[in-house]
Amino acid sequence: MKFAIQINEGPFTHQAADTAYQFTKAALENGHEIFRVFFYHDGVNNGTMYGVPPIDDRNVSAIWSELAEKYDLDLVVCVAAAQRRGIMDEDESKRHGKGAANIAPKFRISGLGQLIEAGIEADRLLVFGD
Amino acid sequence: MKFAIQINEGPFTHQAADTAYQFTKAALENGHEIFRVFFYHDGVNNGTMYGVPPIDDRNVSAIWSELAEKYDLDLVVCVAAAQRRGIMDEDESKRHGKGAANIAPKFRISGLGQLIEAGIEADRLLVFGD
Amino acid sequence: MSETKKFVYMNRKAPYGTVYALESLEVVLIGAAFEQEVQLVFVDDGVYQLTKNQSTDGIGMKNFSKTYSALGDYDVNQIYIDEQSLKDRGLTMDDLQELTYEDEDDDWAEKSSMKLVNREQLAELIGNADVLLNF
Amino acid sequence: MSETKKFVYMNRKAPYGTVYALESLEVVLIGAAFEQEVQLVFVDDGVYQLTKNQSTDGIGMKNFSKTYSALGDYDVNQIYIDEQSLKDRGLTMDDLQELTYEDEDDDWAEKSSMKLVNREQLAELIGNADVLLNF
Amino acid sequence: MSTLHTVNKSPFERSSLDTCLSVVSNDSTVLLIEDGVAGALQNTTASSSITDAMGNGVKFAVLGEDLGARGLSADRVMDGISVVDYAGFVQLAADHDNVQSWL
Amino acid sequence: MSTLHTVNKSPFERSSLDTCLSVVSNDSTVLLIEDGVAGALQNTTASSSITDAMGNGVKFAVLGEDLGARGLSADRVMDGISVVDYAGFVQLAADHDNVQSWL
Repeated sequence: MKFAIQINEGPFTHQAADTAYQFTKAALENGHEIFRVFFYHDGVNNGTMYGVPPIDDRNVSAIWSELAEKYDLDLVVCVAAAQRRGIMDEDESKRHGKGAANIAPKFRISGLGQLIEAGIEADRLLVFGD
Repeated sequence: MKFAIQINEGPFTHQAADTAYQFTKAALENGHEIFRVFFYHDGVNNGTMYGVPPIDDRNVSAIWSELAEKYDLDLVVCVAAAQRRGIMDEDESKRHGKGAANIAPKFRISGLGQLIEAGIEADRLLVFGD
Repeated sequence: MSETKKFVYMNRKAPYGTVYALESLEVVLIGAAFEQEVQLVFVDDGVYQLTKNQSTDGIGMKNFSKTYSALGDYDVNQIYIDEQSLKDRGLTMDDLQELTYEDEDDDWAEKSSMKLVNREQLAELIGNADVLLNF
Repeated sequence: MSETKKFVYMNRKAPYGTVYALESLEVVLIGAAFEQEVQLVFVDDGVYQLTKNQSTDGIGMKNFSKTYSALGDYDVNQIYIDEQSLKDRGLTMDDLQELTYEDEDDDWAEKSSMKLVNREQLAELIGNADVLLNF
Repeated sequence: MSTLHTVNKSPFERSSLDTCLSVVSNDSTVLLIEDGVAGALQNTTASSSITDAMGNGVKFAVLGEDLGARGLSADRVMDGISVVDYAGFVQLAADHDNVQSWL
Repeated sequence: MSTLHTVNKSPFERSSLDTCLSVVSNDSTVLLIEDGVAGALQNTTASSSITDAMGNGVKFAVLGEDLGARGLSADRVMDGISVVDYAGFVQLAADHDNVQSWL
């Protein structure tokens, strides 16, 4: 079965991103397909590569990057939500004259249409949030 | 009277940072003193300079920077919370080998002791959050 | 895209206290271009999103309440309001702005997009959805 | 620093679902070095922070429940649990870990740091605080 | 000592107003802000518990700027709840001995 | 069509379980996750409304990993609520026609 995942909250403060990660991992390990993971609202903050959590805790951004690497996941960060909150790729960072990109590996920035498309193409869309 | 302010949520998603801003501004305009504004939990995300909100909306980080400039406010971002969430000054950024600092003007990174000190030194501590 | 799906947007949070209402509306507007069936449900504190006379000057935030009245132009005209949620909050339909659309099958007559529903009807709306969007 | 103040930490949220419990505890530990009077209140879902046998392997998050048992060593030994909150949630004090301290005025005898309170006592704790920390 | 209690969440979504009212004393004030202002309106499911607390001498206030943002006019507010602005919020914080935020 | 309803908030703090139970139909399942697992325990103020819904044919499940994290053992869970793991969560999402997240 083909799942799409929407994540509305950032790392650490709410469990949403963790639960979505565990769901996604379990779905993949059980032979399902993940059409796309879409990060919206504060969820875009999962896409920062600047986080340095304590070494005895999980690094939410990093485990998403690793899972994406392993299963070739499509991790999409909403551009409008990301701009409000300061998540940038190379292009956005140059366009707005900011210091550098801070987007984590395997994440990409794109529009809200990617969420609607995920709803259309996937068999089930699941939303994780506060 | 001497107030201290604690902010637990980031910009845009929750009104907490906006309410704290309006309270702080009103306190200053009415002759009170603000000992310190302490950003904790997701509140550290108010300290990013990478945010580019729509031009017809307020820029939460920028209005804090401006208020701090005008009244010489002490805006402190908790270092532990900031590390988890990817807010860095020059020093932190170099120490962790990240691309660049993303902390906004007039914000500084320091420890949780600054919050306790604010509680001790101020006449009233107000907490704004979710 | 192979088929038309029914997208149901569940709006359950008050505006301004959190950003979910605003960013949900942004999804609805983008989603309207995809020619899917779209239904908006306002339940629990979501009913406050549609109140008349919102004025945000005092809180320094952008007032986006006018945007709802443009939904009809985007062919978003199935808008359901939970009756119980209004009642619990001391509100009636008179407290909400009127959302309308022009019916192209009826000589572009202006019609209301809003329908008051009870919990049984709400259950049906959820049950018949292909995609449920929650914020 | 001119005076000793009474810091009351109001813990009202469950652990793991949000980070507030963990980051609150980090404040308590840092704050202990400032030699102020410290009281911890666990009310509403905050009572779940102290449950025994927490095991976070399944959710992939750091288990910080052991840290509470170190509070006594930091001279944090005034810990108040709201009785009504436990009852509403089907819990009793037996479900919570035992937090103790060694009383230096009583030949270092080990004593319980925990006290069950009703809402009247909770009102007093709030009323007598100099600084109320909420997360 | 008297306490200023702030409640920023809708009483129809969260239990924080309930807990607040269970511990508030008669020398204290409850200020409704942000989404909490919804509780100040007449004829809601929260009205009776606020009326009861008023009967016990608890004072109530609501932030006018937050009412206005949500399209709720001041004449819909329950009798006995005073409407204040941000400067009034500051004054309330100064006039009480401490502040409890029911987050 | 049948719906999987997820509730991730404590019924003692938020009204989301209440609203969920007011619209859930008898071919559907309510899955308690994250802080929502607290509602699955025996003898709480939420128990009777869950029992009522069960009587109407609604199925209930709770995520075991979230129970364990909060120190709540599976033998404390109400009769009739099945404990599932993340793979079981995935299976429930696949077995129902759509998913409603009561955020």
